[in-house]
Amino acid sequence: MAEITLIEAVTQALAWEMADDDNVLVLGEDVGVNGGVFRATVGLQERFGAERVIDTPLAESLIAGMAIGLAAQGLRPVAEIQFMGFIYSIIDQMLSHASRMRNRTRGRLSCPMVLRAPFGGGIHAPEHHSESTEALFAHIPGLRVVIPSSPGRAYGLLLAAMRDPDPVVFLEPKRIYRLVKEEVPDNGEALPLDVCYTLREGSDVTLVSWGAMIKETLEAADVLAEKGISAEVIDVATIKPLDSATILESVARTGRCVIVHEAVRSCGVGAEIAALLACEGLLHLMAPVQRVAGYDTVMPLFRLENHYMPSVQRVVDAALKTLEFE
Amino acid sequence: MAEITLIEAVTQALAWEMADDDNVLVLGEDVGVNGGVFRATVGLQERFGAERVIDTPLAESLIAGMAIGLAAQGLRPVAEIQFMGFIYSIIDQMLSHASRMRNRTRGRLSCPMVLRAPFGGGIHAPEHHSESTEALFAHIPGLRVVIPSSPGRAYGLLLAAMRDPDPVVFLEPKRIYRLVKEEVPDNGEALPLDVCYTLREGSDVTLVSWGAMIKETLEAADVLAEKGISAEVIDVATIKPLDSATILESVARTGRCVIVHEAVRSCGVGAEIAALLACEGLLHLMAPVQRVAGYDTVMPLFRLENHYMPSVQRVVDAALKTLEFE
Amino acid sequence: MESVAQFTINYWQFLNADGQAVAELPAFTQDPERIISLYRAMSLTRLFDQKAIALQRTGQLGTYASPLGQEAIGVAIGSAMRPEDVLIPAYRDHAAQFMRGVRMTDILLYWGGDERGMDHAEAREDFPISVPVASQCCHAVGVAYAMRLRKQPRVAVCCIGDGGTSKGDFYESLNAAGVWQLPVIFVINNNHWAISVPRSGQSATQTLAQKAIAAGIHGEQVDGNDVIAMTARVAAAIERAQQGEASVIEALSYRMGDHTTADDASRYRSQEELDKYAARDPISRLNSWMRETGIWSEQHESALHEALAVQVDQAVKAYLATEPQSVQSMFDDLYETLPTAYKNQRDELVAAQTPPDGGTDHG
Amino acid sequence: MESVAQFTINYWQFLNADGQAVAELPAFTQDPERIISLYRAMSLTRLFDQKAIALQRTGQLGTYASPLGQEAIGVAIGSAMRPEDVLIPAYRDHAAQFMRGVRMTDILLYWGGDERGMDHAEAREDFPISVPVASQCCHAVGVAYAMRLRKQPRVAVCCIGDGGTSKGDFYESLNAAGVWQLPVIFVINNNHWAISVPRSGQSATQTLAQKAIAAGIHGEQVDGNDVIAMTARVAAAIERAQQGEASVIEALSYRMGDHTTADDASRYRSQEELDKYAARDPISRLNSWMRETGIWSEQHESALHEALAVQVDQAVKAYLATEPQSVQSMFDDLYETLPTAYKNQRDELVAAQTPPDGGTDHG
Ligand SMILES: Cc1ncc(C[n+]2csc(CCOP(=O)(O)OP(=O)(O)O)c2C)c(N)n1
Ligand SMILES: Cc1ncc(C[n+]2csc(CCOP(=O)(O)OP(=O)(O)O)c2C)c(N)n1
Ligand SMILES: [Mg+2]
Ligand SMILES: [Mg+2]
Repeated sequence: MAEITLIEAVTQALAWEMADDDNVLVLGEDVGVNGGVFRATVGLQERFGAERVIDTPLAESLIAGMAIGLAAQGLRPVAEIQFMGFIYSIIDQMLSHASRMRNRTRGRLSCPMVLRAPFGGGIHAPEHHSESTEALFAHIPGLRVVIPSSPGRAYGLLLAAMRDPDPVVFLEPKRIYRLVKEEVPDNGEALPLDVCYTLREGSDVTLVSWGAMIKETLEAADVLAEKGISAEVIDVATIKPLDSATILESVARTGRCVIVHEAVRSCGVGAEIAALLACEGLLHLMAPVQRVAGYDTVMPLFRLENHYMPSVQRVVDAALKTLEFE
Repeated sequence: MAEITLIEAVTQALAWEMADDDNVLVLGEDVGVNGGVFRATVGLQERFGAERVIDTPLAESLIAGMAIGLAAQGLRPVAEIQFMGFIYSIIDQMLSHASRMRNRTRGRLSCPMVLRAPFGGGIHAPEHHSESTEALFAHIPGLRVVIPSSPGRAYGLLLAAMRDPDPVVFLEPKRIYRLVKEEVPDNGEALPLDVCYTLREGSDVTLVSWGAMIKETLEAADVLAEKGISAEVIDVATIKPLDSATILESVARTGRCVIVHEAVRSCGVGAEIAALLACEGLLHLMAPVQRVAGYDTVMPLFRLENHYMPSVQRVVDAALKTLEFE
Repeated sequence: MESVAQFTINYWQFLNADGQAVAELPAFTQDPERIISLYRAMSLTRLFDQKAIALQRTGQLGTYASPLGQEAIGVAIGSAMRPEDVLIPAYRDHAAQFMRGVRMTDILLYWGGDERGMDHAEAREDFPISVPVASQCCHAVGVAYAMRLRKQPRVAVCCIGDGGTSKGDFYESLNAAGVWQLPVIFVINNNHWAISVPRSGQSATQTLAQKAIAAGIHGEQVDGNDVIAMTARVAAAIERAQQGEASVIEALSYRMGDHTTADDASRYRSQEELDKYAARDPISRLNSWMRETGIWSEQHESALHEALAVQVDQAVKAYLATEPQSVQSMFDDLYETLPTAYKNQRDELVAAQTPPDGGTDHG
Repeated sequence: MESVAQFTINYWQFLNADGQAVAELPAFTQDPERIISLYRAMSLTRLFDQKAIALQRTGQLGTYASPLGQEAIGVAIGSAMRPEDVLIPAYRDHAAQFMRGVRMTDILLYWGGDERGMDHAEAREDFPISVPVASQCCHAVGVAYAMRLRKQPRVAVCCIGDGGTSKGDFYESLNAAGVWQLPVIFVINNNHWAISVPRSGQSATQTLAQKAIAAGIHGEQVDGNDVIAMTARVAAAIERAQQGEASVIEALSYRMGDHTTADDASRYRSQEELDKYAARDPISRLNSWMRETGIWSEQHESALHEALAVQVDQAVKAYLATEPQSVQSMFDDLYETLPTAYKNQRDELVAAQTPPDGGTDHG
């Protein structure tokens, strides 16, 4: 079995599900002939036809709203927003309709749609192509927000998202689209949503992250290990709803927590996790929680983006800081 | 001097500033002849003309985007979104442009606009008219987000917002639009932005809130006082940027904190405040932080809305809980 | 310079304001049953409307949007649609919803603050009321796309107001309907006002029908107070839709009431304007024609009104007698299965309703 | 049924693809200086474009959007606008920006990942490049409203692509421009592609100019590769704008290059199509006409190219020699005054760049 990248795992999951379930459709800008600007949908239109792999006009609100209509008719639309920088005009459709269709009709209609979008910085992309604004969706009741951090989890979580009876925002960390390869059996096996994945066990400090930052976080754990510090690494994976049990259980053991995310610090998802610790894990905490996050400013154009994004060094420093407390 | 309500204080501030500065414009749906669906702009069109008090077509993205264009030309637009439930289609304009015009042009252009919108539940309004989604804006770098909780602060903070050189989202708690009256001298004196207002001093527990929930929070402080518990009440007022010093200083004294907001709990602004305590105030905390917030579900239609919104009882219970810890 | 494209917008009317036929009437008008059913539906809507407003005024209903004077539009839509079609309504379209089988009680529940009004037993695939103006247009595109994909001879009918035509969602949807040649119809209720903003404040266009030209789809103007014209033209649009031609129908009408019960239209419009449009009322117009053609009499009228009054009263009673939802209902349809993360909150909510015996009193 | 509104869309061309006049030429064509300046500007844009692509290919520039084959549009816009007007560009409009006084170095800085490219010393009121498609149209409405309010004889010119016409913001803006009769012009660069989506995938309309009909404003189609037609028609639109008539100009052109340097257009379009449009090139077309009329020769051409090469080289040198911004620059223009809340972060950022002496080594 060949090893594949995260983006290939996305394609593989889409293809599996489209082959398995006629109700699955893909729609978005340039997803058809072009196979997506990142090639996530490459080959799908050839294989499943232009009626099921739909190039839409350039209109994001339409894409999301149309997906809601398709889903209400029992289809399983997987809509792509080309970059997270262009996702904001769909918040209205997601918040006012997709997330609450089931609730407001008391179950008569529902909205089993997936909304995919690449996000995050670090690829020297143009302006508006590098932000991480997952927190906006994590605040909307009725949604799920899922972020993979490896090819295997991209495959398994995307399958789960497509089979979920409720709307899922599936955010793909584009910096690691092609960074690592791993064997991902194309067996149609989904991974569970709504749970964190503990990627590395440890006893001294808990590092919590998701998406592309898992890379830096794991590297920081390596650096810490060299110093004799045992770091547990948790990939949150589903940032809404949050699996607080896994995080609390870990911090109960380590007493220390560093939260790492690319998004702006203020009101990021890291705030919710730190709040969880302040509200439900306080008695476990042996040191102040540390947030290593994007700064509270506009993501700079690419010349400075590396200075903006959390580095391994910053994660290590934060972990060491939590360990200063006895 | 007559006593006025919060909504009258908004009108008074708008009128003062329009009289004082020809560059101030008001625009939005039904703000002209009708004076706004809540009467916030009543009398302004008569006094300042239809060119400065502009009834727009029904198009929110246009309203925000147009304000950006007006502001770039040196005007001071005050745009109204009729209800927060219809604000989502402007997030793109606010996030992609308003908040970063100064930053991306390195100061060449700027965006001194105010975006006003009524928000919050409790007035038995129709669907989509009762949500509190201030957290979405609090996550956007480059914005200010300001929420008054009394007629006096509505007047002073709105004046400050209109004079601020950067974009301000000014959210008005409509449940208390007409609830209390107070004397508000029409003297054009602004109140400072970016600072919390300590409404009541106390030594046993810190209650932090903003907007309409200040009412329940103050009432809860009264109930606690009857029990011999001295609660400090902080009105955050500017939720972005956050005045963490005032909150930390208070919790340093009380050791206990209850955060109260109407918005959905997960990833609400309360999370940021709890995170602040977990990260920078941990050593002061004598008890877990409590969040009394809207539940993580869709704001129900009005028959159930009172069950959804934080009650005085819930605030009191939460405060008592923090006091169980010695 | 050469002319490369030409367009025309047509206007349709069969009965003028006085109820006189101004063109050859469509075949269905030969069937008194059909005509009477349209008349009955309009009358029912109006009676319901009076009742709803009365309920609101007496604190038994929340804010409510009246379709007074615009009953012909919804009735025509509902009458022309087949059961298998899908209605995507806004908030002033209960005339159409009633025709689709939605109970009056459901509409009262909705405006009475109870989500169960959107869980109607009939028309299960129809969309619930949409409050965010124009957002529903995008849903209609999705519904129509699903129909086309499955090669079903069905159509989606989407309702919107004159104000709604200014929103991007409206245009994005029309445009997409054109690109994919979808079986969808957008009916604009041009009632001349969007709250306090007059039609002229929304768009400089001569007609709203011409918005269709920007999408390459069919657009036409119809007298929205002529239920015969409306029924005929919606039916024609349904035909076209099945051939892959989407339509915009601008129904010219007038909002005779306030925007909602929370509004006071006297603040921004004149009695003269009201009087002018009152003379074009859809119900009295059809009544005149029916009497003229001999299929209707004073006796019919009073019998009808008695029957309708009973129907409306029963609906109101059923509404008022509806047991409230449990508080936890607000969590029960949030997801198909409530995630573990939120179970605590549901429990807290339930607990908050039933103070434990001997619980502390914080009064 | 009666026809209540009629519309026509006209098409303008002065020079055909071979550079032959097909209509009486506008007066400004009598002035060789003016013509040569248009020619020079188009040639400069093309040379710059080649250089920018080369810089990108060699890792000295980020992703870059080429205006190859569409130079006439921007040059005409820039040439027809007066200094006091305001340009609201998208990301493929540097031809227009150059004409407005923006330096080539600034455009390179922008695509090179440096915000200072948007802080150009000239055209200070012009908007920076807009990447979120169509969002800039709303800004143009605001700018034009400000001009009208202040009774200034200025106009706002907004650039957008064919794909951009599908976005709600485009339509909301046109519609508002109609309502308020604003001095604003929307120039659509219909280069037939929006990344991989062809013009036909965006809209079923015969023309994009007819989008104006939905807003009640003027719309027309122009040969966008005929710089004479474009200049004349933008100038005419500026005239109209000052009388309160907003316009849409659909400039028919073709995107000869990839969408950006990150794209590979061969994946989705044919060489035949490229060849067909190559024959309509705006620069060689004007060159033919200039030679025909005797104001241009081989010598002129090579002298021009030498001069332009020097100019472009200087710009590139200046770009490459630009000192990087300080890291803290990312905070310095966030607000007029950085709020206390964020000062720590700015300090942290600065500290992270300068590891203290003897600092721990975590490698
Ligand atoms: C997107 C959005 N903006 C604002 C509102 C508030 N609002 C409710 S109805 C309305 C006017 C709608 O006018 P129109 O489309 O003509 O429909 P009508 O009410 O006349 O039937 C407005 C502004 C809303 N519901 N949705
Ligand atoms: C709102 C938005 N959605 C998607 C994108 C990604 N994107 C960048 S350019 C482009 C195509 C634009 O096509 P067109 O408007 O024809 O302009 P052109 O690039 O051909 O000049 C797309 C989809 C974007 N920048 N903005
Ligand atoms: Mg209306
Ligand atoms: Mg294009």
